[in-house]
Amino acid sequence: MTPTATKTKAAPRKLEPHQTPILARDLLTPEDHRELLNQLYLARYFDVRLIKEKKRGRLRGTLYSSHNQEAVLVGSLYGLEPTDWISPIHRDMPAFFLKDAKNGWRNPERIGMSIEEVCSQVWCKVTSPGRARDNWSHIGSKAKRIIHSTSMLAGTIPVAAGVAYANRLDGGNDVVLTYNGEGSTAQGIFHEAINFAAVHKLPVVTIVENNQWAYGTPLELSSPNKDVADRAKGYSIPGLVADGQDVLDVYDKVMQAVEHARAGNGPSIVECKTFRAYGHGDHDDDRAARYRTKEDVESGRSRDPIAICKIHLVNKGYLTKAEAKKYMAENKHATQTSDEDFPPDVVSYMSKGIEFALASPPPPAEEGAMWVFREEN
Amino acid sequence: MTPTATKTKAAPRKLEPHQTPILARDLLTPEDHRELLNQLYLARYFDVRLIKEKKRGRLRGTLYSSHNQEAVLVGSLYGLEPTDWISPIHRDMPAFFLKDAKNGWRNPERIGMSIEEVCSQVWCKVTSPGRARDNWSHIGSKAKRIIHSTSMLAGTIPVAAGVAYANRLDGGNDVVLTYNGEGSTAQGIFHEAINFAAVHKLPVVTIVENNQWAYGTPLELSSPNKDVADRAKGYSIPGLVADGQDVLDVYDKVMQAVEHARAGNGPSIVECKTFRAYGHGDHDDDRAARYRTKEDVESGRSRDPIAICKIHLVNKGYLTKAEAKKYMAENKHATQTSDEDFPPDVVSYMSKGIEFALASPPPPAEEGAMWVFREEN
Amino acid sequence: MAATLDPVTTKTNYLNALKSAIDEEMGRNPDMICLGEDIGILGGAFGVTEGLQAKYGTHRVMDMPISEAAIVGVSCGAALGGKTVMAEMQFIDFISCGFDQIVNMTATYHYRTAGEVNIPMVIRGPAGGYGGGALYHSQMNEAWFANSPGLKIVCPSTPSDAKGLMISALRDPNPVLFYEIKELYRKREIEEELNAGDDAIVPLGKARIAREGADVTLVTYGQNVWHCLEAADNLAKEGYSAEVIDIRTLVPLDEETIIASLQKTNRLVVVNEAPMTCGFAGEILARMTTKAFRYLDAPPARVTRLDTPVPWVKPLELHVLPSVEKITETALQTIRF
Amino acid sequence: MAATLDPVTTKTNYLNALKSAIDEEMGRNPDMICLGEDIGILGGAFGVTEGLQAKYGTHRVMDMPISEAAIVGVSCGAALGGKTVMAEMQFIDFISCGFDQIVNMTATYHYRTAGEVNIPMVIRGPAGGYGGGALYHSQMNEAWFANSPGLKIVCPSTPSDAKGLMISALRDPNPVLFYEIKELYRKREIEEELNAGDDAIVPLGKARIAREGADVTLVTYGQNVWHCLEAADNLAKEGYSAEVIDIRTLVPLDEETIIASLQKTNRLVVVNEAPMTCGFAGEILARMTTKAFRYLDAPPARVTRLDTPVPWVKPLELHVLPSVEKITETALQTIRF
Ligand SMILES: Cc1ncc(C[n+]2csc(CCOP(=O)(O)OP(=O)(O)O)c2C)c(N)n1
Ligand SMILES: Cc1ncc(C[n+]2csc(CCOP(=O)(O)OP(=O)(O)O)c2C)c(N)n1
Ligand SMILES: [Mg+2]
Ligand SMILES: [Mg+2]
Repeated sequence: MTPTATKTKAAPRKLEPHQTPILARDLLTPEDHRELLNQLYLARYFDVRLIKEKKRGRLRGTLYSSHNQEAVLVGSLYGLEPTDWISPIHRDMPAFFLKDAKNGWRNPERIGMSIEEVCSQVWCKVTSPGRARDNWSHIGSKAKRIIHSTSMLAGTIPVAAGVAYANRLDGGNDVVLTYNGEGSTAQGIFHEAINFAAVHKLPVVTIVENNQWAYGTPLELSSPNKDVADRAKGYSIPGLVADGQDVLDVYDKVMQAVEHARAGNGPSIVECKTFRAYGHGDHDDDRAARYRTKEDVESGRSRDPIAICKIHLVNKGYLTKAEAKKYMAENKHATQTSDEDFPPDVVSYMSKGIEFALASPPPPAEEGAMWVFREEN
Repeated sequence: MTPTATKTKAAPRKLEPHQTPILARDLLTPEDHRELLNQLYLARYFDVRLIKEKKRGRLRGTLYSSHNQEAVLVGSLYGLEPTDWISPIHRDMPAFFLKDAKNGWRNPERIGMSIEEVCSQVWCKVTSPGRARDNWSHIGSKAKRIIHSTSMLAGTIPVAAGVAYANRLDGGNDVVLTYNGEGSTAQGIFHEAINFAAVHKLPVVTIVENNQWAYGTPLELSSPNKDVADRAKGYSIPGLVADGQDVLDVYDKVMQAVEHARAGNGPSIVECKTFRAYGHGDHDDDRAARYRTKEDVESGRSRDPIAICKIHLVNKGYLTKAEAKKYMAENKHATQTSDEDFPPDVVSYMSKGIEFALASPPPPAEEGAMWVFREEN
Repeated sequence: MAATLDPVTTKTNYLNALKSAIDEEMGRNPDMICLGEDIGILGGAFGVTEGLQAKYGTHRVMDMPISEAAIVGVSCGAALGGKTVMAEMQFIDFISCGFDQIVNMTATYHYRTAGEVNIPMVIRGPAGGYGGGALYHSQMNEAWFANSPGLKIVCPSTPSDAKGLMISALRDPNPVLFYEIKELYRKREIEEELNAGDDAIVPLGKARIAREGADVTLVTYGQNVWHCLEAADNLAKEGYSAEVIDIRTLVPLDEETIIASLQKTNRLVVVNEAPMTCGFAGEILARMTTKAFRYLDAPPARVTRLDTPVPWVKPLELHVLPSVEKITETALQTIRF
Repeated sequence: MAATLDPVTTKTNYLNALKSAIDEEMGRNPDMICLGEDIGILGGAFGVTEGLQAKYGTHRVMDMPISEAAIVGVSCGAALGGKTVMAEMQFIDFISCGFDQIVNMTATYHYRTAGEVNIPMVIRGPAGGYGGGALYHSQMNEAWFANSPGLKIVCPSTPSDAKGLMISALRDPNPVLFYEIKELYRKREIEEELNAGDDAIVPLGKARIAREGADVTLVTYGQNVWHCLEAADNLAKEGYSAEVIDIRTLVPLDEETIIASLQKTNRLVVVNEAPMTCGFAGEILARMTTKAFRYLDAPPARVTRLDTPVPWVKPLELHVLPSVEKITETALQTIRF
């Protein structure tokens, strides 16, 4: 089940929502389909493993689980060119290693982070790409084309636009994909950045992960729109709505936006409707019951992206029913899963990352005073 | 020609753009129509008089002329209740004394500033409502329900929303009308404030004075939309477009938005399409030629709001052709006008304001150190 | 509002002290409202407003969109409209996103209007380092606002001060920035019995002598008060007695109390965890040098964060922040000068 | 770029000095771009970028929407993408609207990435009072940024420094805030002949002794340099010689030059026009007190803006800002202590 390094490239098409004669998914091979499922397992395993490690007291900081939202990351990343940029935020940790994973999870040449790097960050080790100076998702890599975020929500979108602008000046047309929660679309900088990108038709695609809640605040208290994608109308740019539980629908919609962007037609917003499985962060798991009923949570979680992906694969004949039942990670609370619920290479991939991290040293205290300024050019 | 204190109140109607069975203007009396023309003269005279005073070196600071944009102010203010709030910015100086002017320009009871107060501010006198502590349009009055702006564009919109929110808590439904240039709609705070107002259906109406230019920057470099009113679509609120040169069209559209707001249906944006007659400020009058061709400026100025108002009045039979020719303020550069181009009571109104200001003392130097904190409650 | 009850005494922690102040003021003042992210249904990220929405309604305790600038601007407008407003920043670090509305709109309102308008408003939020919060959940950024005229600034270090100063802040007619030390929120060791009613009030602008001493004056606030007290213990072991002054209010600053102490000790060490350059430690040092120069027998010193952000992992964080050791050492050098 | 030509000599004013630095760097560095409001077609509110768009194209000199936060964030992103960016704030006062992107995104980028990324970017804009600009067109808000690690801060007072420091800033691998004194832009009295090419370079972090003296050291920058020089004339009439130090770069600060002066004069007066509390004057005072205490024979003093905004009309403005008279008087008091 090791992924192959084949590169699927969809033919460029204009963005015509709901009317596209063929869907992006139609150009995916059976291997691609199976790889999408694998990547869902990978994202899920990363998350459940960290949840367990955290519960055992082995990790510092707050864990913002992406459980139940994996299809947004996998589906949006799968169609990117290796040289495209991404800008993940707090709930997007798997994006760091899923970027360009199509070219081989363990391929050192791929333009994405290794699991060793990501685990080093989570475990506060000096081998983290940021040498563990800022926490959790606040890593990035210029070389790997991943923008480093601050905590300030929506704050990386103007940076994404700047990267796109610089790239255009250099004659490139790399796409920059940014992630954003639905609650964070209320930030002023969201507006300023997308307005600027729209004025200059920059290839910036903003994924809005609409998981219905911003911490303890429901959608209707942060946005006046039923579809957050409608924010796009304020900038005369496309606003697409994807089923965030369906990796293929995410893939289709994001590919529309990406091709639109790459063709020089400018930015768009892709809202992926999903649901946050747990509390805002692990510190909020218990308190979340105050503001979300059990029923709401159950119904929100009922459409597991792994299960939905399997249905697609079985329907298409890319997976037998027996194969589909082999690794049953879906529809389970993180703590209910065991390693047997995941393909062995998924487990070993992550485990190697953790092993590496555990074996790495923490950064020395003196580094606290370093790198305030670059000394020479 | 002294205006009477009669109060015209249109029947509340729901906002149904383009389908309203009757227009707000249909409820205006002949006197109202003539008063609208008078107020256009008033706004124009204020501006040309200051332009002349400034050229003679009698004024400090920058003059942001509202020449050619008067219909936006007059038309939007005319339908407000006296207790409604407004929030004028740099190009809206006449709004300070036009507020509730329907109830008598010189009526001390009306809820708007006197011309004496406004002139005192322009001439840096202690009799200014802000004792000349901040410049030009940065005055306001809690008592007169005029929000005090800073220089930071779009910065008063959240304040307007807060005033509306407080008023709602007190059981009121006062409308808050804010003014904003088209260029300033790019500010983050514009987005945050309107988003908030939309979520809570607050009675905040934002007039966008689209005069095609933000200082030296044309519309297409600040906004991706042809109609700036389309920004409203991002908040699922009405976005109306008015002919900013036609005081009656502005009145109609703003009244739609105001009644929509007062009825509890929330905020809207009214774009008034107009054209900035001169440079951004008087310091920019010459330089503006660098970025705007003579032809563009001539065509932009060709639809003088006074002339258009007169056509309406003549067509409706509220003004004879002879009367219409009596005071020919329209289609003239400020410096080409003379007092004879304006009704005598308009000239005397402003002149009294200036006299008062000239006779007033400047604030004493020690006031510079005062009012940093309120000492007691 | 349920205060944490100690099984034996009735001691309250710092967080519940704040909560009780806000609750009591909400009860006393029908024109008071609270705005912030997740402060309603959830009761706040740390629970400072827990239970208040149920008690006072969704209109008086409102969950705001993630829009710090609008939170401030709307609060300012509501204050203009007659309300007293408590605006929460989920972490004080995010105040940077509402910066303009604070320093240019709110802080100057009274000044600009020559006294016509005043803005009774408290902007409060969890602040400070030592908790592994990293760059954006550890800041003490009060100096930005100390350099912005028109804002009072408060930072309590004990539950009773937290309650007493919060009441004063909520009754003050001016905008007040209230820095809550999140590492003290639930610290058991510092729980106290609180006064009730107006007896609980602590006025703004009055420092507190946290410990009396004769050999050196340690001036500080917030979390560092506890570090200075520990340092004072260390100094006592060396035979020196340190006076520890908790200024509690930064703006306006109680200079008299510090000067009076310097008359006695003739030695000054200022401690705070913000970056050194243009931080408030430097301000205290500057004021005392200009106003109490003749009392100083040794160069005054400051112990501050290095001029760096706050890094994530503990050893790095402690490397850049003031510590009991650094304070002790600096105080010894100052005493032995 | 057409420098203003004096009929006889070839003196250049402060504004044209800046313009020539930016122009030369744009010519030298094909990866340099300029972003700001109205900087292209118009050439900037004050004309600092006049002619640059015609010369380098709309893509390298771009008119931005009225979005200060995006101007900073996009500039930061372009720098991440390999560009050197000059970002203009139309007035430095509006920097408050882009605050978070400066202090949390840009300033910390190098630190957060443990050195992987550096952001070569100059944020510049017209600053300072004395021109009747009122609250929002008169600010000196550099202290906010001095308290935000990761930013260099520059403020020249002469045309040659304006040019020389701007070149250095544009070649520096770090974000630099560049405070231009708008009242000096076209001041004829201070025009100078400028050096060409690399001879024009003035390094960051080096103070300039604007006038030598032995009785008191006046440390200052920006517009106040000229006030201090006038005050020095006044002092000379009283028989005292004042040394005037123009620090030019605030971060990093050239402490050595100030300390060396204090060794000679033993008297310190710091002057700057920002609000007193947590302003940079206090920082200089604090550093010198801690590091050069033994050289100080009198309490060091500072002359700053009162802790107020800058009011509009002249008498009020002068009431709150430092003046030649206030500086002279304070210096005399310090000398005669
Ligand atoms: C500017 C800013 N304000 C507040 C916060 C605190 N905060 C962190 S995550 C969060 C909720 C985000 O909600 P959403 O954007 O919907 O993303 P989700 O967590 O649901 O994925 C909040 C309020 C922050 N990080 N930044
Ligand atoms: C936040 C902010 N940025 C920049 C400016 C400088 N400025 C003043 S007016 C102006 C242009 C405004 O254009 P627009 O909003 O279209 O209004 P108009 O002047 O055309 O009426 C600019 C850039 C400012 N006052 N505030
Ligand atoms: Mg969410
Ligand atoms: Mg305009």
